[in-house]
Amino acid sequence: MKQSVQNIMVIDLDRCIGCMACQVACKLENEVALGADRIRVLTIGPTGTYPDLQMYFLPVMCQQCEEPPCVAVCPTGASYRRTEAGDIQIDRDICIGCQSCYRACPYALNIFNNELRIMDKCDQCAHLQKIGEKPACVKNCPGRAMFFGDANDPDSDVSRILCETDPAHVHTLPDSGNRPMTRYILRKSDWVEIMPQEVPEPVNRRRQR
Amino acid sequence: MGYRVSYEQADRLLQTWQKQYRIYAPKRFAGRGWKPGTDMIRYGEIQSFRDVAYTEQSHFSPKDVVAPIMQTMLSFTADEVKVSSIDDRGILLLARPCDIHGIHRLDKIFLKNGGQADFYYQRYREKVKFVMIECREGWDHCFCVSMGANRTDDYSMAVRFGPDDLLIEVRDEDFADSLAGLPAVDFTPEFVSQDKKPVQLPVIKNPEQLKAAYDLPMWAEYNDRCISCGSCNTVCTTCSCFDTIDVIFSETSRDGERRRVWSSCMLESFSTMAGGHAVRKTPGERMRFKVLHKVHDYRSRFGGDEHMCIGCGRCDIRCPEDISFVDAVNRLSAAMAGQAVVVGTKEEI
Amino acid sequence: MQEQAAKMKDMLDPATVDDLELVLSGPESFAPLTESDAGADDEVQKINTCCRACISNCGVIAHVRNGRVIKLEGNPEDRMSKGAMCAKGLAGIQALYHPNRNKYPMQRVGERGENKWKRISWEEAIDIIARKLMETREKYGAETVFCSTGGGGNPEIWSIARFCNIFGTPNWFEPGCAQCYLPRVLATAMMYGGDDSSIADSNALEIYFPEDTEMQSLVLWGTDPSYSCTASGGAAVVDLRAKGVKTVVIDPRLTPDAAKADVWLPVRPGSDVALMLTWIRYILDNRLYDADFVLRWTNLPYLVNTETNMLLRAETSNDPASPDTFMVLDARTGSPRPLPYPWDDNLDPVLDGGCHIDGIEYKTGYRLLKERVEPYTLEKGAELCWLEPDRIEKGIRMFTDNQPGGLALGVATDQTPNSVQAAMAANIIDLLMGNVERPGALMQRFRKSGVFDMPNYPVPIAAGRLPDEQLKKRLGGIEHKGLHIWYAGHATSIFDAVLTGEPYKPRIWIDRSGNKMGAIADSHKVKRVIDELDFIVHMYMYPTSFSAYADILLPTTEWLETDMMVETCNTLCARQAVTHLWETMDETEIWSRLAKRCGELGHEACRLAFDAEYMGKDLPYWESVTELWDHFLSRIDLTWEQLKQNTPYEYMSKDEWKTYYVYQQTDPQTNLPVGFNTPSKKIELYLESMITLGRTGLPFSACELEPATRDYDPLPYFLEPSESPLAGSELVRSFPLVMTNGRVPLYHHTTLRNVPWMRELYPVPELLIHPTDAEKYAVEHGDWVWIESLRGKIRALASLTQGIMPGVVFMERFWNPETLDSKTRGWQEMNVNVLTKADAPFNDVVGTYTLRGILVKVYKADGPPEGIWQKPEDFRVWLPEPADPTKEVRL
Amino acid sequence: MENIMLPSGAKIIDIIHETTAEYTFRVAYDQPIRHGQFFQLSIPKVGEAPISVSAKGEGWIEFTIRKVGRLTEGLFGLQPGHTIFLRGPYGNYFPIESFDNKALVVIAGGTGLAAVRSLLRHYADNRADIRDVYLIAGFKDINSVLFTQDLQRFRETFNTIATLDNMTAPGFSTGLVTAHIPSIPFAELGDCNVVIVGPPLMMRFASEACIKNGADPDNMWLSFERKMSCAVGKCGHCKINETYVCLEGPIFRYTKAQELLD
Repeated sequence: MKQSVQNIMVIDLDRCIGCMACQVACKLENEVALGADRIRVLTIGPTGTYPDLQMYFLPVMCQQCEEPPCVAVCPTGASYRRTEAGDIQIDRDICIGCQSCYRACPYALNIFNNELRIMDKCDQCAHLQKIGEKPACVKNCPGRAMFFGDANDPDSDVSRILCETDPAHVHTLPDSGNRPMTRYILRKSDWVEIMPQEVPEPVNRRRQR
Repeated sequence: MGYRVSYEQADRLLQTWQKQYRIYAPKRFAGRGWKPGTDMIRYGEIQSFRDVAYTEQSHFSPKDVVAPIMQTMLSFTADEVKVSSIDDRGILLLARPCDIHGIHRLDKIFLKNGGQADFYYQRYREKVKFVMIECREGWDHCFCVSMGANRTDDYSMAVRFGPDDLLIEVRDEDFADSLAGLPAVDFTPEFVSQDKKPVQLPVIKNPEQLKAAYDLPMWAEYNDRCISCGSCNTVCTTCSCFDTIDVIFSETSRDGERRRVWSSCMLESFSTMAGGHAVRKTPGERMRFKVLHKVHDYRSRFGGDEHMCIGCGRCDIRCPEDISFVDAVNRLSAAMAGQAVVVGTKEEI
Repeated sequence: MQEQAAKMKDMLDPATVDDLELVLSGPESFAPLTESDAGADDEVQKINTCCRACISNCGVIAHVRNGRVIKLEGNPEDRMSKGAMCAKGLAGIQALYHPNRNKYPMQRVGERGENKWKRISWEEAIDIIARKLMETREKYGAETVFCSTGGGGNPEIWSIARFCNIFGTPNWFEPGCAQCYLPRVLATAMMYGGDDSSIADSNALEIYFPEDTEMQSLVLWGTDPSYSCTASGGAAVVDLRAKGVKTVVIDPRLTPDAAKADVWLPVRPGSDVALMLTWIRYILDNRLYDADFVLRWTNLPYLVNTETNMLLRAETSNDPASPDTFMVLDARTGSPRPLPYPWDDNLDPVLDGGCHIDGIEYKTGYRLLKERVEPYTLEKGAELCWLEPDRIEKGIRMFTDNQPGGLALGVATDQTPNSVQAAMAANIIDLLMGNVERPGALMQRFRKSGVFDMPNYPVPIAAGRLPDEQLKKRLGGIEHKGLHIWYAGHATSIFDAVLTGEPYKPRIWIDRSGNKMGAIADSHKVKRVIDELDFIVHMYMYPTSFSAYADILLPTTEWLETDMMVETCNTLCARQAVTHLWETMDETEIWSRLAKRCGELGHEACRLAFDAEYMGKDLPYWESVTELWDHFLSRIDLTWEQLKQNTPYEYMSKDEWKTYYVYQQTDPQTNLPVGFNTPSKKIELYLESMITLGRTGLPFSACELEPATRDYDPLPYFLEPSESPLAGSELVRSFPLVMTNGRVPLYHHTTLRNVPWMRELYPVPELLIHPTDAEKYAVEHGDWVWIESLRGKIRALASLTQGIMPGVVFMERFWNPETLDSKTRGWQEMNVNVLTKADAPFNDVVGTYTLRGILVKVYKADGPPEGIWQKPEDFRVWLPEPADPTKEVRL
Repeated sequence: MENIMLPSGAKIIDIIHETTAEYTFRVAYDQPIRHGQFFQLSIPKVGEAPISVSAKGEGWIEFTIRKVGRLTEGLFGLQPGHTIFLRGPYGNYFPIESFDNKALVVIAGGTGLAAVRSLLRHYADNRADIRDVYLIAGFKDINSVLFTQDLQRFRETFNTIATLDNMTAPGFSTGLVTAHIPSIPFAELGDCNVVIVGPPLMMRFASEACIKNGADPDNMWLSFERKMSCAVGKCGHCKINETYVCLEGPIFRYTKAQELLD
């Protein structure tokens, strides 16, 4: 039986060089306003003690959860799962910008669009999917670290890379029952548990610590 | 006068009516539910009576037909400002009795309060004719009888949906002609006559009692449970609050709009002023504000018997944290019954 | 054209609300809204072009609708960037439509530095400049006019050199040059004669073909491709790592490439050459080098006269196709013997040896090198470089155990007076391993299209047009003769001449590109120079701190408005104008117009520069850039129009182009291997030609020059930074931290600080400081701090991180366009070059001053500098204008 | 059908920088308004908000605005000659008929002074209409002092105490407004009216202090500030119990205000 489509992102963190081009490509493609980002590149680390250090970069965007808290709380039904793609979308015509989804998201990855006064988030460039293109961040990624496709299709890019990768090296953001769908591959460094309360930092500035 | 009408015949009527009306009814939106794999039923324009989701209560009320979730008030281009306009056609609104009552409650606010009618509501409302969806049983969670919202005669037509055909009662001359010639039957709609779980309404007769209601410890219990998402307000037929916002279409756009969008008194930002001061800071305070508005303040302001709440019970079903408005009202009533004795004022039910 | 007063202030006024004027000029009553006729979307054209947000030239597809660029995306056909763009390139639209671009030629009104302007026509502007040039030439000599260029934003570097040569001034400079790339170009040209290994300068082309490279290891020394050339080199290194190529990163900062490296060697800024000499000693001691290659293809077996430091020649050749014949010590006979090029199987040359001939001691180049590196044991290297011996050894072994490989040297070592020696030493490391022209090596001579005279810069510079007597007046040109490879003057010498009048006083400064207040060391000194000058011209896309002090501003084109040829691997690409705004002009054309006007005003050489017959291969000046590109492209039977239509254009197949072992090819004239492009046709690890260069200026100078005070050293030596943190330094007591600087992936040189998308991501420079140092100087994460050197002080936001060497602080170079109209002109708040050192010691060969490895102190500040912007919303006023029509301005 | 939400344009005549964060906008307007009323003021594409009238004159009114929030940020980018949009006036007003010829005590905190400035200017212009005015105007510090010229005039015309919360400066007292309420001779003022405007806590403590000192709660008036989207009783934001501040307020008799429970 053919499985339904479940579009997801897989990000190979060993290939991510923290260049933030995905953030800018996303802004250009989706007209995301200043001060807001649908995708953010976090710097994880350096951890360890000089000079034995680890550091990697973690692009975070809507994790397209299987049990999406943003959908569960949306007071107008504007947040919804697209059955045909398995992703979470926001219907701009009925979003009232109340930010309930922002508060519900364990990673605070829904953002407020200050111009339209409604919520906004990564929609995996649904408009580009329609014309057969990948999301802008995936398409542009200089490190070729980002993969997008149908997790239920064994021939998709994402299925292939997940298949090739030792499951011990495949991670997700912390799951508090929301079941995030984005997969992160990290082979060389230790996956430092990213606590939900650390991800939301709404400051865009990259800062090493 | 009643008619038995097949769905095919009904849809031909629909097509006729569509020349003059846009026809709204609860529709099923597959996969759009709040939980994975569930559907949502909300109001939308229908093209066939088969589109009407009549076997369940709609998750949203019909209020967004007359007070849309988002509507443009003014539109601004680089050098022009214009008032928005809406479709000329009338509106046929298929609604259950409680919801028709609910729209009457909205009328109070939008058309009467402050002595002036609101243009943006009125332009929809004056086009509306109701087609009452007969509601004989209600659901386990609703309490329209307690709120006096179980019966209405404000409708142009009433309809009983069956699996194969519809029974239609016509009360409005305008629609009589189109039905004439169809098989006549004896049909008058029935109404819910008893709530499965009746609701006790609180007695608050004076400022002292109101103060006592405010000071009840029960409100603080909601601080931990309520997540201030505002969903109870948005599914409510009678919640009418809105924000006025100005938007531009993109950061570098010269075009924009002044919009009216639903607001919710349960949101933290509802009473927050520029500068950050909020009047009601906790979920408990906001719950108290909402509950008292629904079962006290509204009646105090407009007089008469009717409370704002129409007993549709949607808020209880919707709450993602399973907070029950009905429980809150019952607890308030019980506490006030106790309080009434304590403060020694006249008791009245 | 009517004069119209325009104040820079008006252009920069940070109105709080976008479009307020337009909104508020609207009608005061309301009409009912009618259905808006949105209309069908106009067709979107997709045009292939090339980026120039940095120097990488990545392929771009520009989406253009109604003449307006609406989207940029990477061109997957690009051989190096493969469809990706970096943040800087993607910001191109915000740069192009920046509301504060220079739109029209402007003339200063009021006092210099007051930043008040009036609009003038191009004719007027060119006329004013040309008259001033002619007047100054008449009174003081052409050499008192100096020009400067830079790599910041859409550089068109060589038009300036051509103009100077024709006008007759030997004095132009680049803030980079001796401080950026030239040391590497020079050393590699002299030692090898092929391309250097700079990834950021689009060389090291081997790395772009991970599918078939044999590379096993890559050393990234003072370079971080993921920051400096993200979409091309950065991505290529990602591919190599994924393939299993081992990487060693030498950098005091834990850059992304350092974090992902197999070995990270955080080196003390300014001590790189000590570490390189340590590597060389280790490689020699442990015989890790490619002995056969070193013997047969380098000049290390050749005997050197220890008194003259010159090689011992058996025969001097007069035929350019044949090299001189050098002497080696033959092991079989134990005597010096001539080694005919390329080799004599009858001889067994000794690598490490010496002998006396006629009482003069001769040693092999190898022995001299060995003696030179003798002090640099692992322990000594560790002590000088603030590393652990084990860690150094691990780094060396990671490279030597995984061969073939390559050492990519970055800009870091170019920024200290030890610059040329670093390039020489780095080359020695790689060449000792035999990493040249073999598969997996970075130093290569892959084929070229042949359309360019200068790599990637098609403008013919007409070097021969500068009269010898003028060339001899080149400031700094005697002491630092390496500069002649780029026909350039020495910035500090020019500035000192302005300030002292010795040997003569330069009076006019014409600058193109960037913000010289942010790009040249010791910014306060630059300001003192400005105050002495008669006339200043700035041509750039935006007003900068520098333009505030200018007399004439000329608006130049952004890369999306520019036509230029680019060679990328085996393709030629067109950077083509996809739109044109206001009265901006391509620089290639500006200089031509300036020369023309000077000719009209009586400058004979300028007049003749338009005479095709007279100019010959130097080409006459052009009316349009198309003329010029057509000329060059005709070499491969293409026109500019054809290239634009077919970009990228594959001029030969990849296999044909990727030519390994060029030196082994047979020279049809001699039937011998062509060898390397050096005087000896061998790799010259003992760089005798340094001595010749220092004494004569040859082969780079057009005529023989007086010798420099001291000979240049043919072998690399370590020079401890003059502001040393090592024991015994007095200065370190008051300035205890070593400062270095470098890149973040959002800015190139002094560009893009006015682009909202970049600034919201990195609004102010952060000072990376190790927590132990932070504690010592009472600084917390997120504090505003002062950083002070002997030359000045600036502020930055402290960022505590383990990822910086203790005792070292790092800061990105920065300036603040938002305070351009304040007293600081934007360059005094957070500009690292307020701190850096422009005076001696210089690198002897090329005159490099000290940008990295200066001493500073850090202490807490009360807050940020006044008027700077930090919040994303602050940058709203710099968002593109919503509907600027694209105008084809007839000039 | 009348569109009661429709604003009309009004030209900015002058902008006075009261402090770095508070500007006064003088706007052309020639319809009658009463002291204490407010307008819905807007800039298209930026937003709309209720702002009280801080002064009125021949052909103009003034609004004094603090730079907080999206709309007011927008207002601060304006210049004289620009148009802003108004609808109103809305709300009730001070019952000056019942103030006339009696003593009046005005206690204002911070920007609250803007809401009573028009009333105070009225009595400064018509000094004979009022028996006596006692004004206590409190500011955070010297940098937040508003209406310097008016304040000088009030000092000359009324019994005025201008006080800074936590700072000494020439011509100013120090301390919160409540600290100065005991100096008002309520006992001698007879049938006096008290007007209190300012932040919620300040109003509460000042009211209590006045009552303690002998003010009659029935003759005390407070001006409320609430979030509003419509100002005509539709949007619901300013509702307190059955009362709508936009309709029945913003000025409430103290005894009524006491019953309003948020």
